Amino acid sequence: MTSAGIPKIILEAKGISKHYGGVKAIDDVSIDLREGEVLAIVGDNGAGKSTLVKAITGALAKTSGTIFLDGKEVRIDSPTDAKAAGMETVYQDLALVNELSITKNVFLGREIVRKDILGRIFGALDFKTMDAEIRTLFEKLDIRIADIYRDAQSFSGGQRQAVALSKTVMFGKRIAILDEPTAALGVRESKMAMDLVRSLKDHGLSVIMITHNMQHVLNYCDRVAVLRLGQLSAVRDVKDVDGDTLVGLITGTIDTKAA
Amino acid sequence: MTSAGIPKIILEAKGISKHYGGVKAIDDVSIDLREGEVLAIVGDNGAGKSTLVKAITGALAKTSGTIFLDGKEVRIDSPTDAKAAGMETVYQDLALVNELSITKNVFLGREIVRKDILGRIFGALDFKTMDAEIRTLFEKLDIRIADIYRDAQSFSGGQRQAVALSKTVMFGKRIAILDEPTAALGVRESKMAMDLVRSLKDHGLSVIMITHNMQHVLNYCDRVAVLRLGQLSAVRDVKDVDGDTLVGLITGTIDTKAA
Amino acid sequence: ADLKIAYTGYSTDNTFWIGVANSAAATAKEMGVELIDMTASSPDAAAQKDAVDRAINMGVDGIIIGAVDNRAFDASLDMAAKKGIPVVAVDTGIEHEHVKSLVQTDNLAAAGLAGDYIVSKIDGGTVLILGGSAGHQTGNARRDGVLNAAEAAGHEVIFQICDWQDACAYETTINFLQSNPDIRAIFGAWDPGALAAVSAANELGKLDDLVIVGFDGNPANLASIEANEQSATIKQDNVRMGAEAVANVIGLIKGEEVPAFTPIDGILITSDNVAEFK
Amino acid sequence: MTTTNENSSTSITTPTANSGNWDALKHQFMQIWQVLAALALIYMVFFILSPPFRSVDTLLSIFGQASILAILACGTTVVLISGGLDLSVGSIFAVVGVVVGILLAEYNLPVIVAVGLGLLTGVALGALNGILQVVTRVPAFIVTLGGLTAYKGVAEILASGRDLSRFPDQFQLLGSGYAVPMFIMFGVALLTGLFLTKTRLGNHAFAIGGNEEVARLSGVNVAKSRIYYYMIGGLMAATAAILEVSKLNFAMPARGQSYELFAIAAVVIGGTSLFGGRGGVGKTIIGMLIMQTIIVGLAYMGVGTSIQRIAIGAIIILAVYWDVWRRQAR
Amino acid sequence: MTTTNENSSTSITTPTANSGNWDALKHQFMQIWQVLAALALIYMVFFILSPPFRSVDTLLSIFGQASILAILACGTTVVLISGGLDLSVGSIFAVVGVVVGILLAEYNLPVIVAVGLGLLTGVALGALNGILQVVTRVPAFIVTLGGLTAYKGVAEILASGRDLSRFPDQFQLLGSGYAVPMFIMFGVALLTGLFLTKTRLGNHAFAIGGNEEVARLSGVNVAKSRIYYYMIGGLMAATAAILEVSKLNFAMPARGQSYELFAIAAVVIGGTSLFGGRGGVGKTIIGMLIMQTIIVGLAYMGVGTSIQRIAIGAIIILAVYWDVWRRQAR
Ligand SMILES: Nc1ncnc2c1ncn2[C@@H]1O[C@H](COP(=O)(O)OP(=O)(O)OP(=O)(O)O)[C@@H](O)[C@H]1O
Ligand SMILES: Nc1ncnc2c1ncn2[C@@H]1O[C@H](COP(=O)(O)OP(=O)(O)OP(=O)(O)O)[C@@H](O)[C@H]1O
Ligand SMILES: [Mg+2]
Ligand SMILES: [Mg+2]
Repeated sequence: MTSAGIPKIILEAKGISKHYGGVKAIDDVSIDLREGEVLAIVGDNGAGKSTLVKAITGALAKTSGTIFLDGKEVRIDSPTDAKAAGMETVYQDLALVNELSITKNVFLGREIVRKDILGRIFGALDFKTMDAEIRTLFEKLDIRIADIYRDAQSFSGGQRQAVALSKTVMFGKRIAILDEPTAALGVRESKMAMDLVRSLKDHGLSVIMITHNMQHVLNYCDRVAVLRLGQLSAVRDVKDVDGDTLVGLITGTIDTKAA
Repeated sequence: MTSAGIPKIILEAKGISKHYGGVKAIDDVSIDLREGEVLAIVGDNGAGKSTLVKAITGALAKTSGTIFLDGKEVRIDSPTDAKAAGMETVYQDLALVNELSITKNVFLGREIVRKDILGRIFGALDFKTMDAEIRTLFEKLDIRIADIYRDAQSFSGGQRQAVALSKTVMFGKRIAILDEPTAALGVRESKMAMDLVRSLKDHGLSVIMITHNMQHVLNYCDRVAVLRLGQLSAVRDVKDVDGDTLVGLITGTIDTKAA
Repeated sequence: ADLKIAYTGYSTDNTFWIGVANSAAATAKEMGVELIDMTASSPDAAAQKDAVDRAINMGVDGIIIGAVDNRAFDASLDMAAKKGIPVVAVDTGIEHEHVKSLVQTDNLAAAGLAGDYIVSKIDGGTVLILGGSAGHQTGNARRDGVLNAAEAAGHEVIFQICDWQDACAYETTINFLQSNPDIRAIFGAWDPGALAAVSAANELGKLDDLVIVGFDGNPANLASIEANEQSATIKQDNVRMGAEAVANVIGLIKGEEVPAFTPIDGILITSDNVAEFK
Repeated sequence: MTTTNENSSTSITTPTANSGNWDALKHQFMQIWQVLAALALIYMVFFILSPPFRSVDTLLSIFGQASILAILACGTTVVLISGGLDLSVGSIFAVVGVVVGILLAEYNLPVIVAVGLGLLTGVALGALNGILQVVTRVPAFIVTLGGLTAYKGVAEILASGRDLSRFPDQFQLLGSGYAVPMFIMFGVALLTGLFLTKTRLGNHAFAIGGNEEVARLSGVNVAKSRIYYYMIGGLMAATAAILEVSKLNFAMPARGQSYELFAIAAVVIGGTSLFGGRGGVGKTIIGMLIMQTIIVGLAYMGVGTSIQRIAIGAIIILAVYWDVWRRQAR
Repeated sequence: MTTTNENSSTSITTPTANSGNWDALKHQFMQIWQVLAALALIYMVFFILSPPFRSVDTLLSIFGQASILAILACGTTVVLISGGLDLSVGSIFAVVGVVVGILLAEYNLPVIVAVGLGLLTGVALGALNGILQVVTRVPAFIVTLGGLTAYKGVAEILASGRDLSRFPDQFQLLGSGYAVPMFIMFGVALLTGLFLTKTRLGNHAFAIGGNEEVARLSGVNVAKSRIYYYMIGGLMAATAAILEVSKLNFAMPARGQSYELFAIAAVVIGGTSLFGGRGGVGKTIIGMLIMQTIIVGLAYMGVGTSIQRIAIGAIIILAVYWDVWRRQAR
């Protein structure tokens, strides 16, 4: 299922670096994402995974590096640029605003305004349409949250993560980027979240996912990129590795240059 | 190794409940901890694991319930009471103050004051002794942090968790309670942390550990208690269960009353 | 008491106005009318206008206003006129046809006394004026009284806004005495400000070379004049002011003829006559 | 564990039901009734204790007197919800008052032009507060503390040596009596309420105040929005200043002092969070009415201003305590 | 990824090396030199521009004038580090001034007794602030805003109708000249610095300000400690008030107004975080000296108070901007 024939590369990040003064959080990392695949990024705490993702999606100003979409160079300097390019990201610990309802959270930054003058001039919101779209989406994704008017903080960790992931289906036209979507989730909630990740593929998305869970890499991903000390140390097809190899690559006991 | 002969019960929590208005976060849960064992507590997100631990250690005022230590009833109404009783706890997400150095963090709330009048009257601190004790401790536990004067926030997640766990060895005279000590840790850091947990036993501590990682339960724990919807649904010897059984107990597909 | 009159003075944190209020209260008691003191604790024109409106709503029989700012009351006075509640202005004139009586020391004229006194005591040099808050009429009138006299006599004048803050008066005095050796006299537009200037000059050991004049005639300043520290102050006769205001408003209520202007003299107090006012 | 309906405590002032306008209004009212009840209670106490308090004029005058600060507080509500803070509104108030005074008394501009330029001045100073924060990343407390000091100096310089009083009759109509200020207050509150609950920019205030980083990552232009909220704060301060100048019929740079604190007090008495993300404008108005009722009531009973101060201080703490206690109790 | 030594940016004012006192002092100095350099630069500018500025007297008078507010700001530093906020110190200042004035001028108590009772009054009002917060869980901003209003009322009531002036010579010595206030200022700063860095309670201020919940779970008695920090704030406000009353030789309830804002400004100019957990007292003193040098320098150059205000406003923002910028740049 991974690459039928010649895999088309949808996203390419070349020579991405992010330095904080003397600290090289990531240093000259290049990765590519193939159409329809789930690419895992793994690595120790502090290896630079979140930083890499943030640099790619414009959430952080990168020190250097270039992004190509479908082979064409694109400028991505802000989250808005990334969204415009069809990338939707769920950031680690930064998915929802506690104080907003589910509807307002999902549509945050991309609210639907009314079609009348109130909407055009004052930006009056069309809650009816937004609520309806969310109900449709949740049904499609089998997310069972009835009370979409309630504040996000009153929902469980699993429900919150499901809501965050649903945003990628709603808006991610092509690419979904997920930073530890199952951290701090329980067994059941993790499974729910990973099933959602899998269904992203069915909705036509290519996925980059950061995780610390090797089981998830082996069960749900197509390829895996390993970061070590801010540098890319290996990229492998998941079918070519097992858990021990992965751990070895992450901790550096297996020493290889990027494939 | 678990229970040589008749296992002595060191801590017993009876009928613990914590209600938030109409919400029963935990409801009439009784568990016991045997001398020298590692007891895992597992359960879905929101099952009440953190609440249970906080109620036991006095971090939350419990709605009802009684605590027995060595068979004798004790009042534990604040974290200070728990510490006085020999329990040391590492709370989920609430382990260290970012703004304080490692030394100050480890000794927070139990600083060593100077033996002279400055110490007795003004509470002047004896940094020399504290630093020395920490170096000794870190050596003993094989924690490699040299710069104990640096603020906690400049350390990695793994290092931070190691520091937090070291507090239980330093102060936990008898019982260590750990809420998700490996959440958000990488593969290597997780292993480091779990090795530390194992060594707690060698230092004479009995351990209660909350975790979402079934592998850790199977590899490092002696018994496991399962919480579901705020109630205790099962307690098992780890040698009697496998991963699938555990998942079944957690999600409720296997329905049993507490052993 | 069958008659009820409302009184709103400048503020209650000011000794001069406390004197006016006490005198008004005493006079009212003497004459058997109830006096309600609605003065705000610090000078606030809006609060005072609200107080006047409130008095009108309460249906008092007469109102005495010691205006924080005299321009605030047109609408209120129209209402008072409609309800037939007479109004007397004290200390500060209010230009409105309904105000049939004004009991006043003219700040400009009284400050002129201070200016003349300063001019008579120094020859040459600069006069430092410590002012109230910016754009405040009473402060401006007092400033101008001294300023006109001093400039007419060819003195240089420095004016500093101090917002009626004592600490500012102290520090401004220190700073200017140190940076400008020409200063010969200091006029504080409020007595505590003058007292602060005395402390500052004393600090620098320059008290003996300076003429320091205040305004109000507060007890602390009288004591200071007696001790030959502060040179002079201008006392407005606040006791008479309060008494005349009450008398006039009662006269108006009873439909009697009262003078449109009751002048109260400003009195220059120096070490020569301070004993009379203690 | 029973399923929870704990949401009510957290969404007190954020209308959650967006389905119908009536529902929303009912919802709003349900959230407000307790504060309204407190207001009614306080009113009744004075009604019983003080005979002269019992007139319609008194009631109207409470509204009239509260209205100017309430308008200012509407702006403060928006700024606080968005996680900002504006200590400089009192000084903006002073500058606008002086500017309008100069335009009217010195340049004899038509009232509408003077008022328009006055409002613009407020908006501009608000924008300056916002831009400085966004560009320099200096915290709001500091930027607006600087503004508090600096703008006051500006007002003084502008006013110095000028007599700014006795404005055209037409202008005096704005702030005189109770009707017009009250009307403007309700208008401003209604518009602000609609803005906060119904528009995109208004909703973003809650998002930014709740979690600025999440809002930014979600594609909200946080910097630009913030500047708008401060502009609204400046606009409301300017509106209040114009009404006060009209009411007093003179302008002075010392006006507006400490108004920012009164406004913040009213906002938090009304239940808006100091830390952003939660709140609403309805209760801000009631909060201001509560303060004003107490001031007026005590004054009617002949209680001096010093004691009024103590009462107001106590009420500020009590009101928030009541809110804190209510939330804990559920 | 190279190993980081980014700690320097975060520990600017928390001395991290506890090994030797000399090391600690050197460390402190390294952290302070930039702020000191700014102070020196500003001083030099006025030195060049204004001939009368070039005297030792002037230098001393800057210290003398800064000292009272600097003492107040030392207390504010402690409160802010612990994550608190005290808007009421200006009003505590007023109450203490009036109380000491009454005790001296009316009851003719011995100076030491009057001063002692004055300090006690400050401590008691600070304790009240702390206790109210801890008991009611109302945020510091609100409790101390209530205190700001209420204590001012108390000061007015106490002072009303009284002549509080002409104190014993012995008392006047306290605040007169530059030497004594300066000496007290350095003493207070030194003690506060030692308290913060060397004692248990002082260290807990950083912990509570950094993460109150972690501190509580670690067994720190957060409530009790907080009350102590507010008591220290009250004590410093009282000390400052006594010095000012002595200096001016009369007491008035209108004193202290807005001093809380000046103190906060000095503290943040010095680099202490408004949000708790970080900071130190050394730079607070320099922060206050910077503000005072500018005020005095401008006054020497004959610049009016209104422009001084604008300059101070700008300096507050600039100073914090510089700090923000420096941290980002690393
Ligand atoms: N603002 C910053 N200033 C300096 N260094 C930073 C900053 N932000 C991150 N770093 C450093 O960059 C490195 C990479 O951090 P990053 O969060 O990307 O790691 P990660 O791989 O996502 O770790 P985790 O698995 O814990 O989420 C870390 O060493 C971190 O200390
Ligand atoms: N302050 C509170 N008010 C109301 N309900 C609360 C409060 N704190 C916790 N709860 C509820 O109590 C339940 C148990 O929460 P708890 O944090 O103990 O779960 P947990 O098992 O530790 O979950 P996780 O695995 O995500 O850490 C949850 O349903 C939560 O919503
Ligand atoms: Mg990460
Ligand atoms: Mg938990």
